[in-house]
Amino acid sequence: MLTILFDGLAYGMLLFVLAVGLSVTLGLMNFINLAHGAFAMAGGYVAVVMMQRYGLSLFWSLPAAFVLTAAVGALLERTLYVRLYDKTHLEQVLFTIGLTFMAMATVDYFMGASPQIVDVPKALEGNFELGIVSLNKYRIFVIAVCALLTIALQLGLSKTRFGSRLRAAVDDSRVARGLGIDVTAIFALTFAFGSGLAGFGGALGSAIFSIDPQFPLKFMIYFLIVIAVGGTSTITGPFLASILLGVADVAGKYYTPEIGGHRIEIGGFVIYTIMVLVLIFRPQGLFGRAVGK
Amino acid sequence: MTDATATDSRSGTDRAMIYFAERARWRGPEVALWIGAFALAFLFPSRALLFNEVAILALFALSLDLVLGYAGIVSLGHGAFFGLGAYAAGLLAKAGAGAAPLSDPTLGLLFAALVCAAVGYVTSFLVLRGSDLTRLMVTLGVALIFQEIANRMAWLTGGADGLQGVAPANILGMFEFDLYGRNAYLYSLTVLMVLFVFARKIVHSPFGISLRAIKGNSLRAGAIGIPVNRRLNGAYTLGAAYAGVAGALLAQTTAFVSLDVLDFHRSADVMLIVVFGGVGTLYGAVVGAAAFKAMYDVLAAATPQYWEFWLGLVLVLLVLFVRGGVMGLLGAFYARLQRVGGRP
Amino acid sequence: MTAVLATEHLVRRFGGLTATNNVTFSLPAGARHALIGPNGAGKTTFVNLLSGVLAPTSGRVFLGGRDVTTWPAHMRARAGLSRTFQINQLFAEFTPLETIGLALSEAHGEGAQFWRRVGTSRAVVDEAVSTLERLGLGDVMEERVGSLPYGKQRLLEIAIAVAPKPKVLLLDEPAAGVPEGEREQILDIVAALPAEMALVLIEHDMDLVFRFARTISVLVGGALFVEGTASEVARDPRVRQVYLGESEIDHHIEPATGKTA
Amino acid sequence: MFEILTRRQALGAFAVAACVLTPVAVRAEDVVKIGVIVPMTGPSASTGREIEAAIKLFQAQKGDKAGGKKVEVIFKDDTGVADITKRLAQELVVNDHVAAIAGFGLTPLALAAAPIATQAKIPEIVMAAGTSIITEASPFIVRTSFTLAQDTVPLADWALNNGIKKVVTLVADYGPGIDAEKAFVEKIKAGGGQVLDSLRAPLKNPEFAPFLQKAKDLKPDALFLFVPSGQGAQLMKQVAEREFAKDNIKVIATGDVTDDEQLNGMGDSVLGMITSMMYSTAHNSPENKAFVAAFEKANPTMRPNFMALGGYDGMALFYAALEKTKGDTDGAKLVDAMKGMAWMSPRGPISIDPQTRDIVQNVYIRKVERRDGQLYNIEFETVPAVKDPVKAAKAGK
Repeated sequence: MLTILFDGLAYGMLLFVLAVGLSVTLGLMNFINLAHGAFAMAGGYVAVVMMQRYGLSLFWSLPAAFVLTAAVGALLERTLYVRLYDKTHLEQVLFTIGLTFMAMATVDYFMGASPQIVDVPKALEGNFELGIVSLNKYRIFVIAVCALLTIALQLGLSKTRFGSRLRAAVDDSRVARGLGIDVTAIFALTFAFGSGLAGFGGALGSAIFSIDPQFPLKFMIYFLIVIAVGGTSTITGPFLASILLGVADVAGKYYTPEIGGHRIEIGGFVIYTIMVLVLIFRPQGLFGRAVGK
Repeated sequence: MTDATATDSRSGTDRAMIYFAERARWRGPEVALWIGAFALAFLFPSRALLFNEVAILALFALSLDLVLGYAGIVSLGHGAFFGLGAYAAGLLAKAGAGAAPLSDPTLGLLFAALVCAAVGYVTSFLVLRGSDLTRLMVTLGVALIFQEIANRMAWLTGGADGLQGVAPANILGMFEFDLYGRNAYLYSLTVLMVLFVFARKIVHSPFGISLRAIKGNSLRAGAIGIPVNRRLNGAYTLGAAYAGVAGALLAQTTAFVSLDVLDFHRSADVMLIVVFGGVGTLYGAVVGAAAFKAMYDVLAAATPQYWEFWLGLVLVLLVLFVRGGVMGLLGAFYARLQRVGGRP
Repeated sequence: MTAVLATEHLVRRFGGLTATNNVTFSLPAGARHALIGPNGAGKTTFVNLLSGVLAPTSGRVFLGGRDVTTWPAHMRARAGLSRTFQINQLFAEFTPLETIGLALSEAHGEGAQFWRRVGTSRAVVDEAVSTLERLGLGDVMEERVGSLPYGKQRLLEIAIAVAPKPKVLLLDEPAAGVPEGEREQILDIVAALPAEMALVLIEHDMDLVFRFARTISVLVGGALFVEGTASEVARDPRVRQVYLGESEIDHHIEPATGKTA
Repeated sequence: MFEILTRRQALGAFAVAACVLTPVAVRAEDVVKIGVIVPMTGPSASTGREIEAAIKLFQAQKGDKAGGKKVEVIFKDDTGVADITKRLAQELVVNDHVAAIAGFGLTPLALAAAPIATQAKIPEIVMAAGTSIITEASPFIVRTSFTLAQDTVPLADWALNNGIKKVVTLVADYGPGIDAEKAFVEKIKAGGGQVLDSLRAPLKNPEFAPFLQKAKDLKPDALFLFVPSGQGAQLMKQVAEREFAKDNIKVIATGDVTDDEQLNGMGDSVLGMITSMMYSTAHNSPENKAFVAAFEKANPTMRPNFMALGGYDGMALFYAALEKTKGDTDGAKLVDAMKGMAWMSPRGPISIDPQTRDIVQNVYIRKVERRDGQLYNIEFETVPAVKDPVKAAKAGK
């Protein structure tokens, strides 16, 4: 039981690192970036290439995945995304789905369609046995890294000058502009950082779940759920939503009701239903603040 | 009021009457398009199966255009109704075991339309409020739930293995679904045309105009007495029924239903088609579906493994450079032709 | 005589802010009433509560003697309450003819008809055309609304509200943003509205208010501050203080020429 | 049906003359076409690529002549979507006049095409899909891959013989998975074993951890796994994390999980894993050594797996049938020729069961070992000539 909670926590933490960039950019620029998962996939493949082809350790791959995907994110933001901000949500959706398709086919071309998986570093193999609970070392690592990142993010947002500007811009970008805050630059930086985090998460996750060209589509739905439930006005919301989703997903698979003589896994069903209900009754998210008008 | 203004007003009314009639008039290219579509069955009999898919896709896209292009509801889960319609028609045909009355294709269409309309009506309440993003996720969520249900109800739907034994009877009791697919195409095309004409009638009706008004400005629409929610309920229900018929056509003409009918890619593809063709134009759905399938056919033949890349590129370029999709381009071209023609 | 429009202890809060504070108000048929107040007095919120765009936190709204507090905007519109918006709320992709035709078909209860082409009823088209011509929009009725000059759009904003012949018409700064030369036209149109139609004008322009209104309410901080005939309000020292103290009157005679919208 | 067709053709006679049908009809005298429909894009893309590579290899080795005819292969990508499979099958029949359709990466795809085979009376050679019922969907279906039950039952026997009494099963929740679960559970129960729980993971699922934890908590002697080959790497990663060996739980699986093509990417954690399957790249026979060498030479980045074998043997079967009918492409005759056909494949001796048209083949129990720096499924037990147990049980009733 505790092991399940622990697994769910690790899964949820990872989901948060993967999704937080999307949540912030959505809140900041009201921009729907369905290609966010492609950045996560890119990070995953960076890890795969570095570890499988060049034999480097995961510890090197993680920062590399962050830097590379952040760079790609910055480049795309400046060249392509910037033209999309004044377009409708529909156009943004189509554009980013288009980008996702391109990314998937490109990865397929260079890396092949089969799922890739990387080895956990030797130091992190195996489990800690704590009485009845056995905790996987790599998952502990994942939780620790993600927790550190979350704390760093939270501090960065609340304590730094950039953070306060970012918060102001998320609250009301028009007013922020009026106050002389360079929202465009803040957005570019945030976008790059968010993409980098997704890449980092992808690399971190590549040792738990496999990475394949279908990854962006598979995870897009999870990202959207995180945002739907967590809202976009804070990072605490998506954080709690990710943990909730991680635990619910894992628990939903562990506790399977028996329907018609078969154990039937209804985790997905429950999660999607919760998402729809939250969206209907609390469109700003379960943990989001109600934004006046 | 003086007599003079009364006379003016009358001539103004005449002008206005002509104006309204002109807006809804059938134009030459439209008629040509439909005649051409039927002629295709005889000109290229070897491609009838592909044409059949185009016709079904066009109807599916048409259903989304009603929801997205007219009522302004952004849906990333419209495939839910397509799939529901496919299963409804498929199960009915299966129950009839290939014999009328239950396996009658027309009855199957009606049944699928009714089921989808009912479910569409109920779910329409979920998309009344909220931003584009909320609607997008709600529709996506509903579609995912549908897929989960179909997957879990394997005893009814066949689960991941697909629904076996779908055996529609002959069309109108006369025409068999032949191996060449020509009857299937003519059947699907006829259904598409009938429903298209009906949709065209609707968009030029007070109801249709009020939908566009809601899409344009729902605040003002409410202020002039348009019951916004009820109209959206209606439009979504109608779109659901149309999508259901499209799904039913697929189930009947392929005699098979797989879980794939509920897959996310159906919803994404159809949205892409509508935007590619031109939102809120009706014909955009037809043109978009044809262009999409043609593109797929050419690209998949050239680079079977990586055609997705080119599809993505087309999407990206479309959003960046083309407003209003293919119909927008055609409209601009047509307008230029007229200007050039009218200049001397 | 019963009021065509009335409120009882109407309250609306946004979070900690009380935008409408316990307003009890009543409007007789054929009224020519102005609602004035300094910026942020809650005038627009009040109009939104009357027209059903917002729901009140507490209190009630009556239309023609019926309690319409829970009614959505479209039902109030059908019951004879019409309004214009401070910022134009138009259908940019429509033509004025379509716009008014739509408003009329809804007013006639034909809006849900999907089997009939729009513009087949000569009576409705005739009514739409004469409304447009009366408001000086006859020459542009087949043009795209979004491409019309601002003054014409402002006229259309009024035309939509007037076309269904409402019992009560709320005009939210009808002349806002209209160039000086075209303001007279709007005033004339307002002046020519049928006498039995009850009008509420929300305005900053004191000149306009005193030319038009027979009665005036002053809203301050969301609450009714002063009510009375135009001359009573004009003489009321408290009103002068509110306005002069914040130099609102001077300030607000100006922006008519500015481009607020 | 033919009446309608002729009437319509008469109506559009001028149109038909203009289309490409006529030249094809002329050439059809000396060319035999076979349409291969496989997913080459989407989640099951690797299936299609293995089959394509194997078929190309077969033609490169054996030439393109059989029964005095030139054999032309047409590849089509159905992206793993059933209605596209069906349309492609139909077009291949109608436009290309293929003598047989083949391929089919997944069960629903094979089933979608079945009515076409029946209607057109041409063989449908199933090269990959593994649910038992497929061959029953049409009398024209012949299978050269395997059925899940076929692979599973020998493994259950092995488990019973090796002191495994209590098991938990975890399979992907779709046709083949349910087949595997059923076959394994029935065999274990019949052998006096105990099934503690049968878990089914959704086919689309990025996380196995909770199922594995559940299985671990039940403390069985062994955990039986089946997932389609694409998910094997991910599953095994998470299996390794749970450290079943510490609790003395054996992890056994069908060979899909340790798919040869992906085995190397799974790392040392799968070493020693016991699986059962009808083919391993490491199968020790001269036929297989030659096959693997040629395959890897032609496709340097790939390793042939059971999918490739399904494609390779499917072509071998088609060639042999054509030889037997002396070039007659009548579908019924081809299927008749295929029934009872037996030959030596790189996977070992195989034959087509004349009653069920399903494949009869050896199933091997294998263990993952490292050889020459690479991971392989090394066979250590052979169960000869296994028929599909599901259909065998039906026939027995």
